[in-house]
Order: sequence, then C-alpha cells, then structure tokens
Amino acid sequence: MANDASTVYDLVILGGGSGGYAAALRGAQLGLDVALIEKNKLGGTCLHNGCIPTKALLHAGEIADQARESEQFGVKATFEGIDIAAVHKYKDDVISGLYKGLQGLVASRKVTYIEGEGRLSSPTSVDVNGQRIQGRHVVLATGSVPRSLPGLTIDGNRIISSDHALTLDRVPKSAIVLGGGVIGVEFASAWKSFGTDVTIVEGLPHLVPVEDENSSKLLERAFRKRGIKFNLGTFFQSAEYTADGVKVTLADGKTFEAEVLLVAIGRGPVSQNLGYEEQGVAMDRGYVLVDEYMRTNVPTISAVGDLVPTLQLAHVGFAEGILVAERLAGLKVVPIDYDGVPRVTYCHPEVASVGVTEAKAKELYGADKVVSLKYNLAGNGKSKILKTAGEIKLVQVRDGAVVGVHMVGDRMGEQVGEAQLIYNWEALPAEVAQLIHAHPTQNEAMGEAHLALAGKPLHSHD
Amino acid sequence: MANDASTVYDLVILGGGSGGYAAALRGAQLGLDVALIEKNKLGGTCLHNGCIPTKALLHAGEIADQARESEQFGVKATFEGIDIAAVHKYKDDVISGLYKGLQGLVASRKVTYIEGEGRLSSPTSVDVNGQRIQGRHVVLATGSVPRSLPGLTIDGNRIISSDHALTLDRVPKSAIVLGGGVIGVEFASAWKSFGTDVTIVEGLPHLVPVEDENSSKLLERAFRKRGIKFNLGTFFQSAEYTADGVKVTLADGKTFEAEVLLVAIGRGPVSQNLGYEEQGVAMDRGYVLVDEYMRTNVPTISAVGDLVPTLQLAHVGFAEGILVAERLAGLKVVPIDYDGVPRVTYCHPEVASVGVTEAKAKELYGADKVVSLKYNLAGNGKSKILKTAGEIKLVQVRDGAVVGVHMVGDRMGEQVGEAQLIYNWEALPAEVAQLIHAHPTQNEAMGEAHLALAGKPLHSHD
Amino acid sequence: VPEQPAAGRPLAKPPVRKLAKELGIDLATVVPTGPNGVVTREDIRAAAAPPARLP
Ligand SMILES: Cc1cc2nc3c(=O)[nH]c(=O)nc-3n(C[C@H](O)[C@H](O)[C@H](O)COP(=O)(O)OP(=O)(O)OC[C@H]3O[C@@H](n4cnc5c(N)ncnc54)[C@H](O)[C@@H]3O)c2cc1C
Ligand SMILES: Cc1cc2nc3c(=O)[nH]c(=O)nc-3n(C[C@H](O)[C@H](O)[C@H](O)COP(=O)(O)OP(=O)(O)OC[C@H]3O[C@@H](n4cnc5c(N)ncnc54)[C@H](O)[C@@H]3O)c2cc1C
Repeated sequence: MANDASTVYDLVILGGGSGGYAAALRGAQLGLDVALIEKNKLGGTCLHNGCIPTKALLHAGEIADQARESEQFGVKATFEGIDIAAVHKYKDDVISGLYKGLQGLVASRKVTYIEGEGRLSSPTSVDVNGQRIQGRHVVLATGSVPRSLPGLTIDGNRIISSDHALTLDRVPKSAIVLGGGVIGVEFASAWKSFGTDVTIVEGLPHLVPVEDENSSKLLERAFRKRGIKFNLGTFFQSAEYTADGVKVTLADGKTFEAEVLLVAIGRGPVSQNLGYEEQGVAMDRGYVLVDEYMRTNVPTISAVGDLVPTLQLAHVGFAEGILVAERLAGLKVVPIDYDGVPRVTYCHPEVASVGVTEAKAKELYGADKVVSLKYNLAGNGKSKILKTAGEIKLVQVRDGAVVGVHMVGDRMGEQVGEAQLIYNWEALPAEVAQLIHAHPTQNEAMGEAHLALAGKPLHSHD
Repeated sequence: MANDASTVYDLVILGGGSGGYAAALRGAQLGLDVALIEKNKLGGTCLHNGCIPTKALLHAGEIADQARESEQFGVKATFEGIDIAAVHKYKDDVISGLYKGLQGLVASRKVTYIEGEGRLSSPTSVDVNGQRIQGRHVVLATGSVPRSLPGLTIDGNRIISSDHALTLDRVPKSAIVLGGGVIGVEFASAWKSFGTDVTIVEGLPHLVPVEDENSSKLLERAFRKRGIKFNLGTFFQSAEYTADGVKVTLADGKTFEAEVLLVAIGRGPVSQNLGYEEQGVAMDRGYVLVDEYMRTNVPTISAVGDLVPTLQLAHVGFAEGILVAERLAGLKVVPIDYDGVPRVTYCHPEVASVGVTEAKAKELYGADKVVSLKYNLAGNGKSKILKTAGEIKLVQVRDGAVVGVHMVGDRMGEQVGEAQLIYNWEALPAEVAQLIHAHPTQNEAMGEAHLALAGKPLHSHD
Repeated sequence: VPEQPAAGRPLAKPPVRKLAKELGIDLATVVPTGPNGVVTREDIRAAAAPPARLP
C-alpha cells in the first residue's frame, strides 16, 4: 500500500487485463501487498477491445434482426437502419459503467495501481515511469494483440483488425472476414445483422474449427440461412487494394472483393522488448512458458492470461490470476482442467461447449468406449418460441460420465453453466436425468438430452 | 396395444396432460401396455392453455418492447403496434408444431390413445365412449381448471380467466388482474408490453408471494418502473359491470375500473363427478390425496399432476408421471424433493428459484445457522448489455450447502438449471466458486455469487 | 445394509465424488452414513483424516 521507492510489494503485476487484475484483486483480498502496472486502461482487452464491446455489437445486431422479423411474432415495427454512432454510444456506456465498477473495486481492495508502461528489470522488479517497483514475486500479464500474416499490412481503414472493427464509424457495405474462429464469426454475425454483405474465408475445413464438428456444421447451416457466405478449406494468399476496397486472393486463385477486410486470424502474445528474455524467462514463439501452477522457469516470476499458451479467454485469465494469487498467499491450489473451462461464441446462433469433442474423446478413451447423443432444439418449446434451431450434443464414456457438451442455438451460451458442473463433477447422465428441468425453458433441453442419454427419453424419440 | 373390449392394460391413464402423457410415454417405454384417455387435446393445459401459449405472448411482448426501445441500442426502428391476429397465429403455430410432435411420440411408443370423456368405474377401470377400459392399474391425471370466487362470475368477455385471455381478439386498453401469483404477473407483463394499462390486485402483501421476499420486492420495483400498477395487501370484495367495463371493489372500499378483469387467483382440481369418491379415493377439497410415491389410498390407483396437492407445474407433472410409470414397471424410484424443483415466472423481468426461501431456511435450520448473499446484476456485463437489472440471492446453511437460489432479471429463468444441480447435489459454495464461469454471460453471475459466498468475491465488493 | 448401486459405482453425489477424487480417496472403501447409503462429504473427510487413536 505504501508507494515510496523503498517498498517491496508481495506481488508486482505487469498488465491490468483479465489475468492481471484478477491476480491483484485476489492477492489483495488475501492480505498481500500488490502493485498493478498498466500502460493503458485497467480491464485490458476484454473490457475495452474484446469480450464486452463485441457482445454489445452483437446485442445491437439481435435488436436489429428482431425488429426486421417482428411481424413473424405479430409485432408491427419497421426497421429503418443502424445508427452506428448510437451503437457506439450504447457500447461505450456499457464499457464505462463496468470500467468504473472495476476501478472502484481495485481502489477498495487497496491495490497500488500504477499507470505506465512497465518493463521487467530483474527477477523481482519492474521499471515504470523511471521508478523501480520491487516485489517478492512478479506476475507477467501483458496479454495479446491481433496478429497478421506476412505481407498483409493492417492499415486500420480498409484492412483492419478487431480493434478497428470495434470503432468503425460506418457499417461497411461488404466485408471479408479472414478467419472463421470465434472472433471472425462474431464480427461476421454482427455485421450481417447490421446489413453488411459478409464473406468469411477460413483455411481449415470448418467454421469454429476447434469445436466439435457437429457444432461447426450446425453453425455453417445457420449462417448459410442468414446469407453469411463462407469459403472453407483454402488458405489466404494475398490482398491488394482496389479502387474502393480490397481484393483477397486465395491459394487456389479464387478471389473475393469487399469494402473492408477484417483480419481475424488470431492473437499473439505481448512479450517483446519487455525484458522477459533478458531475465531468463523461458518462452516459445513469444509465449511465456508456465507449468500447471502458472510458474515460469524463474522462481520469482509467474505468468497468466493470453501471454501463456493456454486458452485465450477472459475467464481463463481470471482463473489463472486467482490461482497465482492463492498459491503465493500460501493456499492449496488445484491446477486448472482446461477441458473443463466453458467456451462460448456469441454469434447468432450461439455456439457453446465444455469438455472434449467426440473426436478427442475417442482418442482418449477408444472409439468403442465413446457414445454420443444429439437432442434437437426443434423439440424444445422455448426454442420454438424464440424461433431458433440447433442441437445439444452430449459425449459420454460408455456407462460413465458425460465428457463433452456441445451446443448450438440462440442464447444457448447461457446453458454452459449447468454443462460445466456436469463435466467437472463427472456426473452420470442418469443423475442429471433424475432432476426434471423447468418447463418451458431452453434449459429443459439439457434435461431432455440427459434423459435420452440415460435411456429414458421423454420428449424425444427412443 | 390391442384395443378390443377384453384387453386388460397394465396402465389406464385418465387425462392426457403433462402428468398423464409423461406416465404413458415412460410406461410404454418400459414395456407396459398403456391406454391414455383424453377428452380434449393431448398435451392438456400446458400445451394448449398454459405454459406454451403464455410464453409465446410474453415473447411477442419482448419483441414489442425491444422495438420500442431499439434506439437505445443504436437501432432505428419504429414500433407501430400489435397485430393481435398475427400474435395468435404465431402462438398457434408454436402450439401446433409441438402438438404434432407429441402426437407422433405417443403413436411411436404404441400407446393406445382414446379420445373421449372418461369416468372411473371401478378401482381398475375407466368408462369412456360407452366402453369399459380395464387396467391392472389406473392413473388419475385430470388436471385443473381456473378457479373463481363466490359471486364472481367469469363471463369470458369482460370478466375472464386465463383460458379467455389467451385467445382474446383484442389488446385491452386497460385490465385489472386479480391475483399477483405466477399466472397473474405473466399476463400483466405481456399485456403491458402490448400497451395495456394494467393494475394487479393481490391480497397478500407481495407479488409472487411464495417466492423469497427479496425476489418479490425486486419484481415490484421493476414493475413500478414499467408502469405496471399494483395494489397489495387488501383482498378483493366485489366486481360489477360499468358502461364499458368492470369495476372492482376491495375490502377497504378502494375501487379500480378497467375494460377487462382477469381472474387469476388460482386453479382447482378437476375431480367432480368422475367417480373418484364412489370408488373410495380419498380426497381433500377436490384434490386427490397421495403419498410420496403418488399412491392414493386405493391400491390400484395412483394420481399425478395438478390433481394432487403438490406444486402446480408441468415439469412436476412430468416427474410424477415418470415416477408412477417406473414404480409400476418395477424400477426402484426415489420420492421427488419438491423443494428441489425449479420454478420460473416468465414475466419481464423473470423470477426463478430453486430450494427454500431464506425465511423457510431459518425455520428449518435456525435463524443463526442461515446466511444469505445477494449478487447484483449491475456488476454482470451481459446483464448490462441486455439493460436488465436484478439479483441472484443465495441462501446457505452456515459452512454448509446452498439451500436456496432466488433470481430476478430478464432471461434469468435459464440459470435455474445450474441452480438446480447445486441445490439437489448439495454443493458447497466453494465447489461452485472453483469453476470459473464463462465471460461475459449472465451465467457468470451465478459463478460470482458463489465466489462471494465462498468468501472470495471477484467482481464484487468484499 | 446400504443398497448396492447399479453398475457397482459407489453412491455419492457428484461434487462429493469429485472431492474424493481430489483427496485420493477410493469411494468403495468409504463407509457411507448418508440416507440410502449415500457417501457424504463428512464420510470422505473422515476417510481422509489420519486414523484416530482408539481410546
Ligand atoms: C474481439 C475480441 C473478443 C473477445 N471475446 C471474448 C469473450 O467473449 N469471452 C472471453 O472469455 N474472451 C474473449 N476475448 C479474449 C479476452 O479478451 C482475452 O482472453 C483476455 O483479455 C486476456 O486477458 P489478459 O489479461 O491475458 O490480457 P489483456 O486483456 O490483453 O490485458 C493485458 C494488459 O496488459 C497491458 N500491458 C501490456 N504491456 C504492458 C506494459 N509493458 N506495461 C504495462 N501494461 C502493459 C495492456 O495494456 C493490457 O491492458 C476476446 C478477445 C477479442 C480480441
Ligand atoms: C396460464 C397458465 C400458464 C402456465 N404456465 C406454466 C409454466 O410456464 N410452467 C409450468 O411448469 N407450468 C405452467 N402452468 C401449469 C401447467 O400447465 C400445469 O401444471 C400442467 O398442465 C398440469 O398437468 P396435468 O397433466 O396435471 O393437467 P392438465 O394439463 O390440466 O391435463 C389434464 C387433462 O385431462 C383431461 N381430462 C380432464 N378430465 C377428463 C376426463 N373426464 N376424461 C378425459 N380427459 C379428461 C383434460 O382435458 C386435460 O387435457 C401454467 C398453467 C396455466 C393455466
């Protein structure tokens, strides 16, 4: 709490994003003396350029779609277009409300917050604003930034990253989205709702390629219905400017033209020129390497969040930050089971999962030991009311626990909480089936899927 | 499966609503020979006059509200009104889709479906269409119908029940809703969204009076903001017609006038003149009495659903029907823990709960043994994005399991699935807190509430 | 005598099984004291604690 040059903090944290601030909050809660160093804004990518603003855009898109389709529900309303300045105001209001809350929280926990660009100066210190901040332990949490490809220069106007897409002052008439992962399909979805003509280019054979193939296929079907175009299985080759936009050429010579090109091929760690190498921190392709307790090879240095090669998710950052703080405060900690971390893609329809894919389960347990079951939301009353389509797919070890839950459908991301308990607590289908779920909710579909997997389907065929 | 007069079924079920058809489907699945007798439509109240149509109206209301408020999200749309005929078409399409599905299911399971009004004619038979249907066991599942008060005659036009409200060919300019329970607040909510000037009259001190008082208060605050009026704590005395509507007088002399009066004071069992008394079935105020295995005092007769004095919910009917079928098929069954049944009220905002209220917990465990915690959705990113307010309240036995989860907020009904596992599996707050929830979902609020209850709040103050 | 569950799996609610796993306790070796022969969290903790000396 003291902040003169002679203070030695228990914990000096470099980077105030999801991973860094979670470590700070939990550390302070446990009585540690914490310094949190952030060069930009507390909250990092997630709050300012990631999770929150994208979800605000997607919700504005949902409002737009519902206004367009209102007559299907008996509501007379005319959709007249998007007021992008007002969308940004809505989005920025959401961010600033949460930002204030987070600042209040950090202040109330008595974390020493230092604004400035820091640099690791020894295994136990960070230099910032010409001062040396000493700590018994240092946590690296400098996060990630958008990546590009060799020869593909992000100009921020026609060739853009998610950072630019989030503040674009217009709805593009047409857009090419390079990358069909989470960030790519979320922007594709929001833009389509806003009226953009969207084409996704994905080099792998599927959209959201790390999901269970069934989810990818369902999303592709839904996007096709929405008129979102995509080209799968061929990699990007080059991009060039046209008179009023961009032309993209793929490895097979196919070309696409649009007003803007969003590069959403992934994010790379922020670790260059920060003193990490100099202090002997082991790295691989820019990622800081850690063990399952988030320890680097340097005993006084830990690292969390997008900077380390685990899932790039805000709540993974939270979990890793909390784990480090608890470990350093002397609590017993349990390594994170990354398969047990819930994943949600907030496009329309949503994709959500926890546990392993069917393919992965077969690798782990043997093909003959794995069973799977699909429950179609067509049989789910609430989903019918919402006019959404999709499925819940369960992957089970024969006669054993549910090891994968994979869902597609509007709002299905909210079901991942129950799925998360089922996976992490290794529940048997019959144990879930025994508990009759609330009618008529989308949650009921989770119950029905488990009833069916337990051999006693209620609202579905045997 | 055979259907001549000499057949003796394993199971003869009177009433094809949620309770009856669940017993039929599960019984047939377990190899029992089942006859299902229904005088009106398979699916009963829930599908045709209850759960499903109300939720369709509520969703149309949501679409209307969002069109009205679209500019807050940057979407330019003009709300022009409700096309009530189109609302009914939407609602009826939802019903008929599910109805077809259910008919297909009953047919595929080889249940003998008999259309006609049945009457219990012996402990092992039901008479219908002049035929005697014999069974080794009979299940009574004749459900419930709207109740009224002495001197309050439902005319179906100005003084109506939920049955009429669901098919009303106009949006009333003004409405008085008598009863602030689940059905009352759902209609009040939908009508308000459609533009009706609504006043709820509830004799008890709170809306949704069986919920935890905190939920009632939050709903009252939200309704006040929406301009839904309510008068609490004074009972209804009389109603009379005015020139163009109805005038209601309360016990304290206060009066209210409106175009229609919806009587939503509860539902009573359908058990008169059906032969139940004659066959010696023990009853109380029209309800058929059962033990925890749904057995009546007559060894060959069971009863399920709204006909018995347990929670009047469709999924309770499902659970009771399944329990009877499994018991009669010789499976080991476990009595239903009714506190563990999830309850959702689908108004805007939604109210949902599982487990016991704080007041009840204090009775059960002693006031000093009960702790509770409220997590405000103001700190939840996704709820901010949806512009909804509310709370999750957890009730815990000190140092023990979570015994009550009480929620208010748009879409929070979908969180009841995770809450249901936590309650029924007697999870400790720390066990839930250990599993970091997906960001940014509403589900995350469930995780945050448990983090706080476990003494390690992340995004909330200590 | 507690009833033997189907499939030979010891009866305990999922979070309790998880706890047992974390503490390295084999559920089959735990004496259940819960209703219907269910292994409780306390049973697991008792099994995990060092054996108490006999009085
Ligand atoms: C468009 C988009 C959408 C996303 N949506 C989701 C989603 O819905 N759900 C989800 O879970 N995840 C989502 N993510 C991912 C999520 O944002 C990240 O996983 C998360 O922000 C990682 O947290 P972090 O703390 O590791 O890094 P960051 O949030 O990147 O924070 C790192 C911080 O360190 C600071 N910093 C860097 N270098 C220095 C320095 N030298 N000195 C001082 N400070 C420094 C940065 O300014 C930054 O604030 C999304 C990401 C993007 C880009
Ligand atoms: C407006 C409203 C909204 C509701 N919303 C919800 C909700 O969101 N969620 C929820 O869980 N519950 C809800 N309910 C309650 C739910 O509908 C009931 O709990 C459920 O329908 C009870 O099922 P049941 O089988 O006992 O009775 P019913 O569904 O009433 O079925 C009884 C059946 O028996 C038939 N029958 C009666 N007498 C005879 C006879 N003599 N011969 C042949 N057939 C006969 C009837 O025609 C009927 O089909 C709602 C109810 C209403 C009225």
